[in-house]
Amino acid sequence: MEINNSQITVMSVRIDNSEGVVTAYLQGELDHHAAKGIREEIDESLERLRPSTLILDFKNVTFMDSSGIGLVMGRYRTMQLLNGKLVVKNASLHIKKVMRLAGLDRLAEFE
Amino acid sequence: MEINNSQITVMSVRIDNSEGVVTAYLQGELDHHAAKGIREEIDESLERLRPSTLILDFKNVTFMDSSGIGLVMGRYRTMQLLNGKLVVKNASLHIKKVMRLAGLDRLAEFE
Amino acid sequence: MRPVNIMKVNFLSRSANESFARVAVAAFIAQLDPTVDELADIKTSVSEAVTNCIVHAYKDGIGEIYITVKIYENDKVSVTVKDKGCGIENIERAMEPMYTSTQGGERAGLGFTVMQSFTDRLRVKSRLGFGTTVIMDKKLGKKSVARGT
Amino acid sequence: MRPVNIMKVNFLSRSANESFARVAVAAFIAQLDPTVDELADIKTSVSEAVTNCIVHAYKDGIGEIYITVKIYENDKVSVTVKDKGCGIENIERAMEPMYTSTQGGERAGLGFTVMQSFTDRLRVKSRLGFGTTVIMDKKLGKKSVARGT
Ligand SMILES: Nc1ncnc2c1ncn2[C@@H]1O[C@H](COP(=O)(O)OP(=O)(O)O)[C@@H](O)[C@H]1O
Ligand SMILES: Nc1ncnc2c1ncn2[C@@H]1O[C@H](COP(=O)(O)OP(=O)(O)O)[C@@H](O)[C@H]1O
Repeated sequence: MEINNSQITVMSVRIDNSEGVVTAYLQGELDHHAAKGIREEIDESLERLRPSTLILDFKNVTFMDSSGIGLVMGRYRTMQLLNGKLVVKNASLHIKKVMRLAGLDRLAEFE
Repeated sequence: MEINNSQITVMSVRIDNSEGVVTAYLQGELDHHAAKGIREEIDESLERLRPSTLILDFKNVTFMDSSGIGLVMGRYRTMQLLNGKLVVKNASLHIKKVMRLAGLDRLAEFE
Repeated sequence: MRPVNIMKVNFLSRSANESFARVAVAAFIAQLDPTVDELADIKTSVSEAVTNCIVHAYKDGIGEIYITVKIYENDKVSVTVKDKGCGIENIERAMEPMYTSTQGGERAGLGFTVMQSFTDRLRVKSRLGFGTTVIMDKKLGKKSVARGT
Repeated sequence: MRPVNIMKVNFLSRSANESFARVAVAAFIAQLDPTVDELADIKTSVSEAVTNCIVHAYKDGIGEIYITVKIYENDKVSVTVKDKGCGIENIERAMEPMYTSTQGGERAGLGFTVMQSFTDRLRVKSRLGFGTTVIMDKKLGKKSVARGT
């Protein structure tokens, strides 16, 4: 294994909105510490924009534990209330493995 | 600061020889643990090839403490015995800072 | 069997320390040259156990979390995560997938499920009012030995 | 002043643990958002202190090394590296630049010089036959607070 240096990445999210589709680009390590802030940012957008689709883009998520499952599940429920759908995009193999434990692959669309 | 993941890089050295010039391309984190193996590999080449110039290339050295000073000093002495010279190449600012503490900037040529 | 290398770390139950805990354990077992997958499995399991100490064991305050990592000759790693928090009343129920004692729906109740799936063996000991100890064992696949002095 | 966050780690004096020690300390202070330079200074100083425990304090065997990292409100970091090894007879002489008790010329005698140059304050306590404690303080320049629960 090739590894280099000491590290913590601060989690962040960038939110994009176009024609009823909200995309949340997540970045960093998604754990319990990080989840709260991310959740609040996403929920604030969902309330304001009431999109028909929420895309959670995991491309730049380098770590996720079951706190991330809570995040996805909660957003799935909100999207159901809005009669919309949830799409999970660009999840790494490791993150898919965690999501599969929760059966998230049966709830959200994966891209 | 932007940092990502947990890590240790195993130190390694690749040795190149052409027309009396031996170049040792160091890679990884140069501490006491790593220095011994690296030292032995370089010394074996110096004994065999008796070059007029030894170039220590630090381009891929991501960390160095005073064990690295010992390494450079020792090789400087060997090259003096061989009536040759020592060149230190591509040292990062941090590594130069460590070397300067030992006055290595007055012994070796820096490139 | 005696471990060939041991590391113990303890720190306060602040959520900012979750990532520290993962990195510390990963950096210690890096000497076994684990695969990226093995490292991710262990980091995730450690993250679950440590988060449980913060969210459940010490839910009403700040306490200490104790981690011990042991490396054995045959590339077996054992990680113990201990707290002196509230303890678990019913361990069996706590370990059921999707069970969580937390309100509000943001905990998935899958911490123990992750630990169980991503390691070879999970043991949980707890005493109400005294704390909880979680022991996770995992054998790494690749051959290598802890080197050094 | 009370620290806002504390981490303690101990491990065996095997040279394979040198890099682990650096990474663990760096990962813990990462919550202060240090600059790359500050992180390099601290990692180098920790590496010197830990190497001294391995090379000098426990030169004839394997012992335990204890590190404590404290983070204070004003972004001050204090790192203590302790061993129960042979101790230092003459601390003043030991701290002189280029002084080393090791034969063979592969130790530069600059460990303490590095610690002194790369931190704001260095204190060394030692008792012959009982061990040595090195305390290094460094104030990080950028404003930030340890966040979290
Ligand atoms: N260290 C602990 N101290 C006290 N209770 C715990 C601890 N770890 C787990 N528990 C209990 O077990 C339950 C299940 O834990 P877990 O599977 O990790 O799910 P979650 O953390 O999402 O609730 C928790 O909701 C909590 O009631
Ligand atoms: N933890 C320790 N235990 C015992 N002796 C020590 C310890 N740290 C340093 N020393 C003594 O102080 C001397 C100088 O240390 P240092 O400046 O780090 O240089 P070096 O490690 O290159 O010898 C060492 O050679 C050793 O005799």
